[in-house]
Amino acid sequence: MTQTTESFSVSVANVRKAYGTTTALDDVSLTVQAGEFLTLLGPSGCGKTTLLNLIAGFVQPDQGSICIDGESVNELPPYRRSIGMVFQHYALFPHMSVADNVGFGLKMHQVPKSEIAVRVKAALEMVRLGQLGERRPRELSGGQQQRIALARALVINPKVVLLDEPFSAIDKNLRAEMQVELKQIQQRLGITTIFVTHDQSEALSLSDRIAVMSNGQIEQLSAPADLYRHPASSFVASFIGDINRFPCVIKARTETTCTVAMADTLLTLPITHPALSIGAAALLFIRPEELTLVPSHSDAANLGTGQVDTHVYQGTHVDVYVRFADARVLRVRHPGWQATSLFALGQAVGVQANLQQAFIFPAR
Amino acid sequence: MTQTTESFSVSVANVRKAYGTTTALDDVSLTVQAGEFLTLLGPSGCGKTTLLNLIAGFVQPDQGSICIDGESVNELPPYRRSIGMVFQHYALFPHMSVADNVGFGLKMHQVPKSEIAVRVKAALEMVRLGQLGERRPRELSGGQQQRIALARALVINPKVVLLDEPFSAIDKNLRAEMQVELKQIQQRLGITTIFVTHDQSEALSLSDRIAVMSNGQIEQLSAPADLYRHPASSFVASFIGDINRFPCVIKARTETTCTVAMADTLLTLPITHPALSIGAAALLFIRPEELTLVPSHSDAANLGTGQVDTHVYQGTHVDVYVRFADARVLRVRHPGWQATSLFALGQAVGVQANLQQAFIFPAR
Amino acid sequence: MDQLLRVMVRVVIALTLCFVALPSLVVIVTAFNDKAILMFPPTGFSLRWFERAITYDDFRRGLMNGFIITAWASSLALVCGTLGAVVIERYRFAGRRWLEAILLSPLVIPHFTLGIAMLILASAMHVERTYSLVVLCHVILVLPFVMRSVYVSLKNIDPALGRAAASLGATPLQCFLRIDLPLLAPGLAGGWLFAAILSFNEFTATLFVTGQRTQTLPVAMYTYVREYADPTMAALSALLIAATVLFLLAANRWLGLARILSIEAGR
Amino acid sequence: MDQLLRVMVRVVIALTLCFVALPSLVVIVTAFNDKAILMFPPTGFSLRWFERAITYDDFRRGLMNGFIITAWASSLALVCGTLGAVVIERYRFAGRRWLEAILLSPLVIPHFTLGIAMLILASAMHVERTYSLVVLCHVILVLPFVMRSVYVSLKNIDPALGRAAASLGATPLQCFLRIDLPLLAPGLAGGWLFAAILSFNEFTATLFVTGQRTQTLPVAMYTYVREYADPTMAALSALLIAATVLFLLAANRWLGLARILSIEAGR
Repeated sequence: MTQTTESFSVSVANVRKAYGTTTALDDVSLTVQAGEFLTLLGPSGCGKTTLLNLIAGFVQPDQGSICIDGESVNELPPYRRSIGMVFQHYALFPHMSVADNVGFGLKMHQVPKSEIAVRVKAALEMVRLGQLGERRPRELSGGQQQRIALARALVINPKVVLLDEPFSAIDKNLRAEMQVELKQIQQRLGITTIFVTHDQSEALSLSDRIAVMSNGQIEQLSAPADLYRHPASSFVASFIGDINRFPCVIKARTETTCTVAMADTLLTLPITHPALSIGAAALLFIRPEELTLVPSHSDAANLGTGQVDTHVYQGTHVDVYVRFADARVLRVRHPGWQATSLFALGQAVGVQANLQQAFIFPAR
Repeated sequence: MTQTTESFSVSVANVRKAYGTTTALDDVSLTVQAGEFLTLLGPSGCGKTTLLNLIAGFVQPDQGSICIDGESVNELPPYRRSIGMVFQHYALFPHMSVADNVGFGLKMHQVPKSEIAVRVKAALEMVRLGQLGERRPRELSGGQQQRIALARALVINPKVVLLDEPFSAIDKNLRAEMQVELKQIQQRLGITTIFVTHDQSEALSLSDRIAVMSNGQIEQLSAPADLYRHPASSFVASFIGDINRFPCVIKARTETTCTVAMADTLLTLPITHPALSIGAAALLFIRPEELTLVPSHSDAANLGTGQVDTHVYQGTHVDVYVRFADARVLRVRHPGWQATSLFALGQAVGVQANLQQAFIFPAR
Repeated sequence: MDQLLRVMVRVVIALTLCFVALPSLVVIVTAFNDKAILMFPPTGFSLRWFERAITYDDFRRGLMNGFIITAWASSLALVCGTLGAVVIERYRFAGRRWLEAILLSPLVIPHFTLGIAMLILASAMHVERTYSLVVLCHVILVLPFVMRSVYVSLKNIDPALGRAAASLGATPLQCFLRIDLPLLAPGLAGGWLFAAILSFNEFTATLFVTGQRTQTLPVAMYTYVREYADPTMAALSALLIAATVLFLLAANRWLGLARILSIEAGR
Repeated sequence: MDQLLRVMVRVVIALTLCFVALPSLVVIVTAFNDKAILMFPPTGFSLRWFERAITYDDFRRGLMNGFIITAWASSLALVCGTLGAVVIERYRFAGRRWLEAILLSPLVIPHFTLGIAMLILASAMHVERTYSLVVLCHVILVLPFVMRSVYVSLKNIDPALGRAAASLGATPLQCFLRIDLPLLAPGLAGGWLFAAILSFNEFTATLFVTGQRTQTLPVAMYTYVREYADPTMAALSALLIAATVLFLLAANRWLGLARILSIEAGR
């Protein structure tokens, strides 16, 4: 056992945790490589924060083991685990200056005063707030506070840094900038990072790998592009990115493809899940950017014909919602801004799908 | 005066409001047409919520007049203004059932009991929650509560419905669905709507027109596509959509084009602001999707050559950050997922800009 | 080090608990003594002091007086305290802080002083030591506690609710009656209850403003204790403690203890 | 209709204000009377009752006793109340609600009963009427008020701060000393101050547990009032009111009135 875990920075093995009768984590195992940026992604209540708190030591597992740098930390309290932690609402100490906040961890680790001053200065410069050391946290903006919190967590050179939805309280227009900054610092320091979020676009943009969680279990653990292009379950397909979802029935299948009936249309597409048998109900997923609007009753309209219901303009593209006779609504992405005039509300249009990029999963 | 205001559903003329020494609204005028969906968009503290509260009657203007359906409402208290209002945190009455919440306004307007029951039922069915009438608000999810709040505001047939960041407390994954639903109901009822948000993507997708506000003033009032494609000021360009921004200097200009120097590059592009004189400092804006990565030192690289600094994967596209020798960082949008492998970190690449879609404004 | 601290904390808490609970226990145990002396531990068992406590005339009259005065005082304090809390919480005006300070001042003015002042006032206005005098005195004393309870409940009402009601056509009065009042109800009930307990038990100021006819239970008990030293006092105290505990247990089910004692800390 | 209501509200508030403020004013005015009688309105002006109040030996001794007892009682209550509040707020354990209920019980147990109980206990343990007895009694009485104040302050400390400190290597003790304690300080000061005022003014229970040597100012005042009916009492009360007001005004600058009287409603 020790051999396998030693090569990983953090390893979680068969961890269970229940609160009363609610299972928060159900036999979760996970390994994080040294220097990796791993994200725990899922809706609220999926267990991602519990898992983070278990690694930090704020919560004790009912079962299973947690190792950091190859050593079991099950018996260690949080203050002996050598972790850096960043919280959603910053959790800066309001009665201390920014410099004292950043230096707090060093003081606790009995670093000499002169060295503290040097390291605090370097940490503040790393987050580009070198001139704010004397301020109080409450005088700073949310983005600045979170950068201070990051500096405070990193200055003690932790073995792993844990971030609990650090950007969710920050103004949306500043968030993208903070994300890029975090990623650059993380890459420069090469520090193992575990990041918790419920925001899939944040997870996609930052992570080396993403663990998608649901109901206390890990549904899929993959690199972002794999998750987006090859979701392993209908939950992952629904949760990551925008997607259309339709019930259908399997009519025929070969080794690699299957034919499904959706309303009165027959479609043949690649198989994306092993458990698909003929006659079974299934769910077909296809992303808006894999759909194209074509003239109504065109031969290319392999998904059929409907009426334009709504336009949703987004700057770089327009999402056109097309309503079919059977009340199904499809979201089709059209780049640029012209779709609002090209396809008027109420107009009949055909929808063509790139079925090579469709996903099919058994209906649960 | 009456003639001009009568044709508008809501008209705000020369309104000022100060809190102590802070100016919340500085000579704001605005007209909303009947059936229009108008959004007040801006960062926090820009005055958008104050303006909404002035129209609702919760705040009194220091100066200026407000008309609803051609009649001045300056002297009317909120409960005589015939407005429907939806709040950020739902503001459902916790001690009443859902049906009593929706029926409250009808009761206040002395509608007969039998009619209340019919209209409450219809309103709940409009927001697809017909079966929840007997529940208490706290038993419902955030999305359901906000749909109830919408039904409650609309059931009294107000002259105008005001929405104060109604989706900002709702889970991100549900928000898109709620937005489409709101827009469809609004279009079906043809009701005049004023919507406040700080989320530019929400504003773009829902509005007929958007008033971008900053420091108590309206910076630009246009249709979403105009705002995105023809921003009137550097504030609007920065606030709406993702954009790259660089300082530059005007070297030459004609009637329709100007030539600017940015670092050691000379660029010629269309004029987008009247006040650009030769020798003046200016700001050049260009959107990531108008930039293309080309081989380094290619002739097409009209913005020059830099190194790949970071990839930000977003499912439908990758944003590649390119760092130039002078520390400028450019964000280039590359569709699909392949950019992460096509342009490795540290690799030298050229950047080509579609200068027809660049904006230039005087540096303030 | 940490371990030592943990043990010390436990010891201090255990000692505190002992000392807080001890007096009530001592009184209850003493009440069952069979000798006509206040002595702990008791030397025998008897219920006769309970019998005497229940049948003694002054106590019966004091109990009735106490109920009357308490009911009036708490109810009047509830009305005044609610108005005060609503005005202070909802409106911003010059002198708001002064209004608050004056309404809260009975918390820090000695009951003693209040009693004497009421006495002087009554004699200046040639008023007899009637119920109204006692009620007035108690209203002043319990007002801050009612105000605090209502104030906390008010803070917990989302101000957007009032705006929502107004946008739906409710006048300020309708808004208060249909939205605020129902939502305040538990806070009002808790405030009333706490005020009632305080008023019923008040002794210092009451001593000055009650006459023979209007004396409340604590005053009657004081008079008794100056004449007799038998465990009747203990028996009566035990009965009062039992009644209070039962009362609070019942109220706790409906309102929550934190709300009654106004110790809840906002949302 | 709404207009009428507005007027009524104003009248009730004005009346309430009058009645709350009146007693203190009456006492102060009465103190300046020149006749040796407690009478309102006064018939002449004199400062001699103030002189007597300041020079009367029993009052001087009572004041000193009061300071000693108050200082000890508030400080001990602060330690016990802080521990109690921390344990109740931070840890979830069986019996937590019971611990809370017992620590808060002095709010509803009559001071009268407590005084008698302490008396019985003291005689059972053959303890004299010493300072410790009075201090113990006062600790029990003011404990709930200190607890409330600390409890509210604790609720306002973000629990993430403790976790942040732990992740940075702080042991629970370091965390308490360096994070919790500095953030609690204003709440502790407010709780101590309020407890001190209550303890200093306490009369009912103190009456039973003090002897001639240990009597506090209110007890000395009671003894005086039973012998003399001159305005010395009023003069002393006026001085106490003035001292309290000055004290609170000073404290208000540092802590805020709401915090001292523990009426703030969370964040």
